[in-house]
Amino acid sequence: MKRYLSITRDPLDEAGLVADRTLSSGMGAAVYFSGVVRGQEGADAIVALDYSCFVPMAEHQFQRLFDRLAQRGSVESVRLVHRIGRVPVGESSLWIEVVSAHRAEAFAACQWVIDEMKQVVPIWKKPVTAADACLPSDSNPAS
Amino acid sequence: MKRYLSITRDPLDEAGLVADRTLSSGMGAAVYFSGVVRGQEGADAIVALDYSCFVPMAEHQFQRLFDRLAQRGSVESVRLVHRIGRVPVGESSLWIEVVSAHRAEAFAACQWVIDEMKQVVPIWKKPVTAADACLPSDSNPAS
Amino acid sequence: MTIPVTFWSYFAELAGCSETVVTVSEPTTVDGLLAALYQAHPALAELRRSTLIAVGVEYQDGGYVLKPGDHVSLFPPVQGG
Amino acid sequence: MTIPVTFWSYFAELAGCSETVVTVSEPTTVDGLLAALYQAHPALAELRRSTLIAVGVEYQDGGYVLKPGDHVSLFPPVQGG
Repeated sequence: MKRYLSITRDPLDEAGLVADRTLSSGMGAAVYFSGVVRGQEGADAIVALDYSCFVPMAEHQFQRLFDRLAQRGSVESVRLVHRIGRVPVGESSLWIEVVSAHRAEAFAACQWVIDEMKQVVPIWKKPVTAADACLPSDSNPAS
Repeated sequence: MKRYLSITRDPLDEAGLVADRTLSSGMGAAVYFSGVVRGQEGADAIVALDYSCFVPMAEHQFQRLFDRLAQRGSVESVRLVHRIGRVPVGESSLWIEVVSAHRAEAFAACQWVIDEMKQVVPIWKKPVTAADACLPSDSNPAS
Repeated sequence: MTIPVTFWSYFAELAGCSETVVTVSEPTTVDGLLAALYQAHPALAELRRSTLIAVGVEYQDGGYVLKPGDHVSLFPPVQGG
Repeated sequence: MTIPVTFWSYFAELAGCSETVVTVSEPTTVDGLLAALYQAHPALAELRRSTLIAVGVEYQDGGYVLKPGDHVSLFPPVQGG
């Protein structure tokens, strides 16, 4: 199974990622997901989320998820980008693509990666309100 | 609900479609599906699929599906492009994007559109082998 | 009343043409039209159970009563995607 | 044996620091380390039921026996995506 992982402070270039897709001739389905920061967190209006990340562990845990995905045998490639640092409302924090022979597998695998990620990958978010927005972003160690 | 529909003989510009996405600040999830022509149809190696389409009825049936999707109330926008004519192996014949507040809704709606489309939208495909490939594509009326 | 009928996908090959015109007396249902059509195109009759029928751009069943100006389409199960 | 401990997300604010070092006798489990840590940082003790614990880059539970060179991380439920 091909895999690409990036945990980055840069804005996600979704169009570029899509343009870079490669698949073999047996593959019939690419499912991709973009998770976008909403303007509301609970009851409060926010302007951004500050994502902090324990990067080495996050990379390791993502790779463990990908190992488990590879064991399912039906996915040819998974690509995942998680943006960290300050992500403004309306911009993507997460992008995942799964390529498989058939769409049911691709949809299931894409959702599985998101569900599992939300259990084990050490990334946290902190709402940023308009009042906070002039302060520097979360300064967790190594984030 | 915003909707965009295109039934076209042109190759799908997925990266351009992704770059054109718009969403309001309450939206948190964009789910995409790209259906790619596989090099095998049943037991036979193929080089392309010829898609024919009863275009006015296909457009009408897609809009009826979108009407039903709009009634669910959770989807902000759906965009769908179906390529017709000859689509080579490895290229996309179908692209769908669903934007919603939450990912579960977006995944469910995207799959629902595909499932329903495969029941009611008058589009047909015909395998093209290497031996056929020099012949003109399927010449159904108005396709 | 004359009703134009279009055959889609491999139904055109089975019918030997992609369009025809059927003359029926009024009132006639889709089933009545099909009975006349299947006489002329027996290869299509064999696939009647998996045949989809539209009048204009809407699906209709055999009980639909045809009106002047209706355009009927017959086709096999759809395969979009 | 001294074990460095890192606090992630709002655990750093509750602890008043993002890293500390805990001195423990050998052999000591993660639970033993936590007992010492919670004495110094009672605000963290209140969240013990929802605390995730890693040694290096792997999750471990309280029974894990610490070795020299281990680095412990404590953090609240993760929120990626």
